[in-house]
Amino acid sequence: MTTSPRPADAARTAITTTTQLRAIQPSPPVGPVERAGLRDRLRGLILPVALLALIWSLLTDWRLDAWVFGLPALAIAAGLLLAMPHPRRWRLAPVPTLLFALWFAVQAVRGAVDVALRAVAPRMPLRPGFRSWRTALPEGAPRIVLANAVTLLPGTLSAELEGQRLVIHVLDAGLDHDRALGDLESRIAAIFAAPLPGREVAA
Amino acid sequence: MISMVAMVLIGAGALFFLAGTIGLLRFPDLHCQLHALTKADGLGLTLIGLGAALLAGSVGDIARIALICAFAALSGATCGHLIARHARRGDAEGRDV
Amino acid sequence: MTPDLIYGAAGLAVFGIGLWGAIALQDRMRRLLGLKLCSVGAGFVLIVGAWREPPAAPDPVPHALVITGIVVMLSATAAALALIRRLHDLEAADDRA
Amino acid sequence: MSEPLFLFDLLLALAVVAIAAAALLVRDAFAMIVLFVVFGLLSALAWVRLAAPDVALAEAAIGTGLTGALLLKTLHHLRARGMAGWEPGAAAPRPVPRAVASLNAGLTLAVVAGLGVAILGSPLRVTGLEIAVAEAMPLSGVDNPVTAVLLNFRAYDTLMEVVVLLAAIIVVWQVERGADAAPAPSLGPIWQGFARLTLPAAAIVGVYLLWAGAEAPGGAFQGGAMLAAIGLMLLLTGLYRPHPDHRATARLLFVLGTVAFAAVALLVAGAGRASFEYPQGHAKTLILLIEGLVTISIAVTLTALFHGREPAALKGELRHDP
Repeated sequence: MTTSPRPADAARTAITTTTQLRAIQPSPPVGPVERAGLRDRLRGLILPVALLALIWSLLTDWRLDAWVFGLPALAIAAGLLLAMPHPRRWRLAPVPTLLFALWFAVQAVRGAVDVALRAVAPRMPLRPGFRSWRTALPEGAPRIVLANAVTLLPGTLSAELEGQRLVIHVLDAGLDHDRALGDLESRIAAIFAAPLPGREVAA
Repeated sequence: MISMVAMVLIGAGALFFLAGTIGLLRFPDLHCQLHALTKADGLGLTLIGLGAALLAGSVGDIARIALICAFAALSGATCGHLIARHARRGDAEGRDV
Repeated sequence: MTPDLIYGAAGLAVFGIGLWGAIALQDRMRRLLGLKLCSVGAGFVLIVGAWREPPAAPDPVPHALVITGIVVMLSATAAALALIRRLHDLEAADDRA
Repeated sequence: MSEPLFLFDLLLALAVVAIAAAALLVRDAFAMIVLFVVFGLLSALAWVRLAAPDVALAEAAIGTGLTGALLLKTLHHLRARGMAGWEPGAAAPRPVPRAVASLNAGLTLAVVAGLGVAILGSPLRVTGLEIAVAEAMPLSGVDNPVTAVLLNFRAYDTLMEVVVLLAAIIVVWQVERGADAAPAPSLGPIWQGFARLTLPAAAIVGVYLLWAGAEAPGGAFQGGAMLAAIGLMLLLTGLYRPHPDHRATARLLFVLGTVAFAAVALLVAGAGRASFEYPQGHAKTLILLIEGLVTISIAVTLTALFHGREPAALKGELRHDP
């Protein structure tokens, strides 16, 4: 944060600090790993480390002598994964994931074309504004995927994710974004096989 | 033939970069500019990556290009979110005072 | 006009701009940035000196020298920035006293 | 006009010069740093054009990325303590006497003119040392000429370079002491998801750059810079907090590369050769060993340079602050 707390801005500084404190609260605590959870976490490492090993092999053209450096690299990566606060593990459903990837590719192209046309149109049709969306997706990876996907969808940009509330900046406030967001949400729920209880839209 | 397709893809990617830059210059506020940067430039890079992958000689090169595009898209979305979040919070604080 | 002439002139200009900034500007960080520009300008001249007409490979020795220069410049920049921060803290303390 | 890339070269060179001037002249300090980063990246692009990809990588990662991070950190430090002249829209600096200003400009012009004459007077595109390097390449143990020069033919330079880095961290730790009390900014759940995916992959890419340096652009400095970027992220997000107890380990890691480098030189010299005349057949092993340890040192030292303050306990130590 690059705000400048001059003496005159004491009030502003106080507000900054409280915002930070409030923001720090919900983040998961970073502490020593409990013994019972350790085995579970190590098991959770298998898939990411296998994926990273695949990346290493692709980068080095499957050369065996490269593993002299590949093993330390994997050790560093595994250490980083262990050091980070660990979220809940999710099982991905393969067919919905593939469908989502295809649908999302089309949507991302549509989003880019949309914003490009707005940029070059002489009248520049913009009616920017913020909207709030209460997501029914569970915490963790599904919400992160939702926020990042929203950014690449036509006309929407995620600006805040706090608990269930997702604040979205839209290029055209006159359009109906609720249907697109609901569609996106149910597609993401299908990927993570997460139940989606009745959702409501916040003001 | 393949090189023709690759050239078309790279040219289209460059056009999206151009449109993104025009958006960056013309759009009225920071949030709208972020729309232009995250979406148009992201697709521009992906198209250029596709074109380069068609011209690439080996599987390793294609994998490298795919990795670059995937991480660029991910970091584009994340950076867009972080900047929008920071700017929005700054605005909110300004209004409170 | 060949690339080496164009970029050689650019490197010389960057060096000149940096030198002027280092001696004529008053702000400490800007002076430091001027010195950094000098080092990049010198890097341009060395790399231009190492360049050969495309089929021929460039001379690797100046390249190694420039890499060394970049790391040394970063070390100097880090030390200078630490001094700037410290100087500023001491000045702020003087002002309060 | 025969060059197909003539227009590209001209535009890029003009952009580099214009942005360099703009970075020094722009009023806002944050804009200055952003322009400097753009300048560094465009310079790296020009160096790729001039067939120097190793240098371009080093400039982009170290000369621009890490330097930019250091500048931003310092700006944050100065602004957080309310330094006059660093606020956006601050008053113009005191005016300089016209004689001094013209003297400065004249001096600069004279130096640049002298250098220009010297450069134009020297023959361009003559054969330098590349023939000698190419002839010695089979003996060097690696296939990338730049790495061969850095770690074999002119290894003295590189040893001294690592020592300079060591000197820099000694200076910074001496100048700034005390625990950094600034709270880590909270970047939210999106950032955490990003870090989980990106930081391990960055570790893989960093070590890959080190390994690739033997035959393609890359090497200890580029790989070390990539790993240092992970260190910066860990520091910025508070995932790693420096503690006074970590100082011994940190010091050990700072000197690891220098010690390994010097030890190899001494051992080789002890066997009756010149200091960096690696024995036949072992050159590649020795170079990779040195590079690996030097990379660790570079990564840790660069991270510590970014953090700045020595994580020292303040009690019982001399402090000049009131």
